[in-house]
Amino acid sequence: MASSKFPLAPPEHSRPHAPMGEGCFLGETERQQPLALKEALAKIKNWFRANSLWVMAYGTGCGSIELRPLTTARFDMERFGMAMRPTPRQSNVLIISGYLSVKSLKRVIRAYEQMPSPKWVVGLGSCTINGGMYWDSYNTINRLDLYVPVDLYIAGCMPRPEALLEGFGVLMEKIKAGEANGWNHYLEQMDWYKENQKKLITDWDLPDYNW
Amino acid sequence: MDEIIQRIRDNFGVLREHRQRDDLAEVWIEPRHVLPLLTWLKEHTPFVQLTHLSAVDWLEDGEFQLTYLLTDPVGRRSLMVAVRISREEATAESVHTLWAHAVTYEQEINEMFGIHFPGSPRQGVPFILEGWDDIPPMRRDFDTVEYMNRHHPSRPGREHTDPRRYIGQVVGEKGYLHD
Amino acid sequence: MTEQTALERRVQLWFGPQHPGITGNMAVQAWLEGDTLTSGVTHVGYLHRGFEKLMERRKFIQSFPIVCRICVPEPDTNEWLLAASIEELSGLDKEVPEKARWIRTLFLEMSRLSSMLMVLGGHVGAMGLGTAPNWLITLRDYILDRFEELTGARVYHMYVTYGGVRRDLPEGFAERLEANLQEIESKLPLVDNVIFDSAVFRKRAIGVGVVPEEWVDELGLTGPIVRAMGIARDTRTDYPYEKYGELDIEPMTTTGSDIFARAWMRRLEIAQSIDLIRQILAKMPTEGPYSAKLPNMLTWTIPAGETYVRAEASRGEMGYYVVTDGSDKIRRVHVRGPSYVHGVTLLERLMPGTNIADLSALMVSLQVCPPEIER
Amino acid sequence: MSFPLKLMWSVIGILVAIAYGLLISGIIRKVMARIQGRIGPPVYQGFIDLGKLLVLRTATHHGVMFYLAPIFRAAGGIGLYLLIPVVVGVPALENFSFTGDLLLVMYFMFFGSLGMALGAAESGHPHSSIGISRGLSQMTAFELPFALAVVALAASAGSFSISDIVMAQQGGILHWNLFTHPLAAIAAFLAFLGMNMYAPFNIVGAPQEIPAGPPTEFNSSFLSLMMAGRSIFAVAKMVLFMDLFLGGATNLLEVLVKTFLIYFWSVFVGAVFPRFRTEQSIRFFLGWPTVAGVAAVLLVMLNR
Repeated sequence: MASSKFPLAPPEHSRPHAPMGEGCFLGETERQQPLALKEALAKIKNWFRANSLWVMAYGTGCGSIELRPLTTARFDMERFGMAMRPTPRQSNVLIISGYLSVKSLKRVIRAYEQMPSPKWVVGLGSCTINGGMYWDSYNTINRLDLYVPVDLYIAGCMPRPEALLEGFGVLMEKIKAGEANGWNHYLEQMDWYKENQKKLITDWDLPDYNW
Repeated sequence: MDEIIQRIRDNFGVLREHRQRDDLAEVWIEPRHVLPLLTWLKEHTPFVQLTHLSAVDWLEDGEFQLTYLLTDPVGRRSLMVAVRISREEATAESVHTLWAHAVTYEQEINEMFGIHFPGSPRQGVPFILEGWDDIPPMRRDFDTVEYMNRHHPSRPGREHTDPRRYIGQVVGEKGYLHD
Repeated sequence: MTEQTALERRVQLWFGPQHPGITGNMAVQAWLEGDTLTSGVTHVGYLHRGFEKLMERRKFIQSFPIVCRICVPEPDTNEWLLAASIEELSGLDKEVPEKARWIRTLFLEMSRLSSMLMVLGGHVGAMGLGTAPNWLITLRDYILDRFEELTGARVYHMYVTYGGVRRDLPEGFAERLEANLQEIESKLPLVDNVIFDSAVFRKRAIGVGVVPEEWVDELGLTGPIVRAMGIARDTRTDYPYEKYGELDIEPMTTTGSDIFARAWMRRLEIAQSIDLIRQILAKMPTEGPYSAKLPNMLTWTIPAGETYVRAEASRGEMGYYVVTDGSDKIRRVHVRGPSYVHGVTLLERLMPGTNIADLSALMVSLQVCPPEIER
Repeated sequence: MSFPLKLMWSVIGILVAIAYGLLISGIIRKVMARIQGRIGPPVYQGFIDLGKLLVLRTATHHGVMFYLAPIFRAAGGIGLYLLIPVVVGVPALENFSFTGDLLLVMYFMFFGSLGMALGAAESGHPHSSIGISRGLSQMTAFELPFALAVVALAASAGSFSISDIVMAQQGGILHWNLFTHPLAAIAAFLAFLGMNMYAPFNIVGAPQEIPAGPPTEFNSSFLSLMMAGRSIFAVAKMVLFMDLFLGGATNLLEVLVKTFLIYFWSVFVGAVFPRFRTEQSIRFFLGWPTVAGVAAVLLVMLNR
């Protein structure tokens, strides 16, 4: 089953990190500050980030159906400061709501790279974890985390709105604790992710990184 | 219904026919009769709507079957016109001049089965797949599991429960799923 | 201005694949001149899962979880169509008990109601009013509650099986459903007030997106689009399936064939649906089996044959063309969704001359559901 | 009051206005949510959003004008605010009001949007360009009834100074221009609906047509500056309308109450209407509001 072409476990973080998930330092010089001050600042920043999640929902069929009750009167996610943004430039959370076909994956990578960091990816449904009931389909990917770093999976088919709310609560906690570091991983292991992406998408016509 | 089929039999020749329901019949005809028959049905009989067009791959016989489902919306009945074409040539006449939406059906069949419809406007234009480099996926000899293993690796630890393992075992008390 | 400069003045604009105004995950590539679309092409394939291929390698019973994913807002029509076509080919359809047929009819009508509540909100949602969709989606959620009680799932129910349904109606289900219907009915006047009495909605919807009558036969249009032209065509009355033949049902029609006519059509059908559910609850037998005796599903084979079964979804006529070859798997299934025509050929035909602001309202009123285009 | 002292008060005023603008936008979201049957975000959500945008790590830009656009936007708002007396008679809150300030105010209302247009156009996103062309054409349309209403008020007060217009309305609620010049008030308050970009006139950022509109490409700190500029712009507009039609204010509490009422006029309209098309919106403003404005001017001329 496991073809040798794919390193199945993503490599671990390799660079030193600022405290509280403030990010890795790629070419930037680290500012000389006392550690305690850095941590305090990072805590404040993370609180702001966690309490104002702007969501870009890549609604692939199934998932968007439960996102609509989530945004409207009955479950209302706006009370937690979450809002839907239509453009990747202004969003922090990318919701992949279900299976991705190869054609969609290309668009998702593009949208993901256009988002300003820190950014987080939430995979909804069993199909993002392991293909779900489409495990043997020729057109849907089985593992989302080979192509974009996923910070949180919410299992189910489809996960109920309550599960989604609970999941976002967990994501907020992770952000506050500085543990949601997928975007750092993507920057560090860019070569690994790009290799996987290019292996799958045969007609690759994107720039290497979409600013 | 019988009268229409009788007239098709007289004018075009029917290889095989089958009455599925009171309001649904199916006739198999020769490939050269497809366009004349469909034109005649559309222009001179109440079967004016093309409800769908689909293909079936009969790999054992080396043939594709194209099924045109025509509907008479006033008389509330349907007629399936089926035609077998050779799998090697895989070419059929386009009916997009009769029904505009046949273009989409023919585009999809072209992509999914590799059947060519000369003259249809969007032949060869990708409809669903993007960057596809294998044989058309809806053909029976395309193995989706093998393709999946090549392109979409699974997470380690996944278990497959093949129903074949349970065949022969008694499910429920009397062998029924619902007791 | 010469032709060349006219072409140069056109702006190419992509709606989608992820765009709040597009109904689902598809893309419309449009060319604009000023605010008017000169032409457009529909692009699908973002949701392709290869259902038809997957069903060719699954047993009959294993196909149920697959088919209900074909149309997300209204999955139940697909379940029923698969069950009905396989029953017809295997001869099992004569053994389906009376009560199962009534439950199936109730189930189908509830799913139509929930789907139409959502799309009615979409009509004004596409024009920038968030209030009515918020109310209507909440009303839809009450129906989902009943689905959950009946089947255990909110969205994908997998409730219909060969030979009947999976479970009996729970105790007191009819009363709770009736309470939900009353709740919906009490809110509908408010919704009417916001949608149909609104001068802005009337101004934007009347006379926009008119589908000419000649296209009905040319393109094989079905469902609310045809009924909004004043032609009474409804699969439920034309080809009565399950217990629709025993219900007091008339196809609803409106005239005008524009966005307003189609929105008003949905409003009338919501009322009709509520009425039908009440009729079903009144006429349904309380006793009796809810499923026929089934053979062992793991070894079940059915004779070779071909059939086409149709049902009325909230978008139009949905049909399954099923071919079997005597084995324990489906040889070929072709899902004929109404959006296949409405979302590609009809939409592309309607686009030239449409204002860019009306595109999303137009797509909602055609009720384009991308997953059933590409499956 | 000396100039430095006055400057200091004005800077404080600007900061307070930004905070008030953010707060009022939070209240609006809450009220909208309640109408829709939701709970809605906390009222201080605007501050969190602003703070979050400031602490994002990356910001993508597309050129010089892209940098300048939020600055223009904020400058338009601040300039507008600095020219309008918040409380007439209290020097600390009079800002830099002077004789003839109303003309400059009219100019500044355009300024921010024009700068925004230049910047958004450089981002190169088609939604931005379409949004700009929609916004500018709608602005041209609603400026007409608004300008006519202002002319009517100025003619009746005999001055282009906002302070003078406020002074002319003193002496009880019935002396307010809202009641003495009802036609001008109708024209201006209908134009106000257009200025605030709530439904049915939210054609610029129409989410279902051109999502996010002109700011489509703006992100992190650019967007935060834009948000701040927008909130001060909103406050300045509310204060202007209070001065022009509701008889100004004598203390800050009165300012709060009156501006709140003015703003919520557009929110309640926005909660229950779908959106116009661009040409329908323009036609609306050039219709009855303009007629009312012309009639108001004529009435004032006849009464002199």
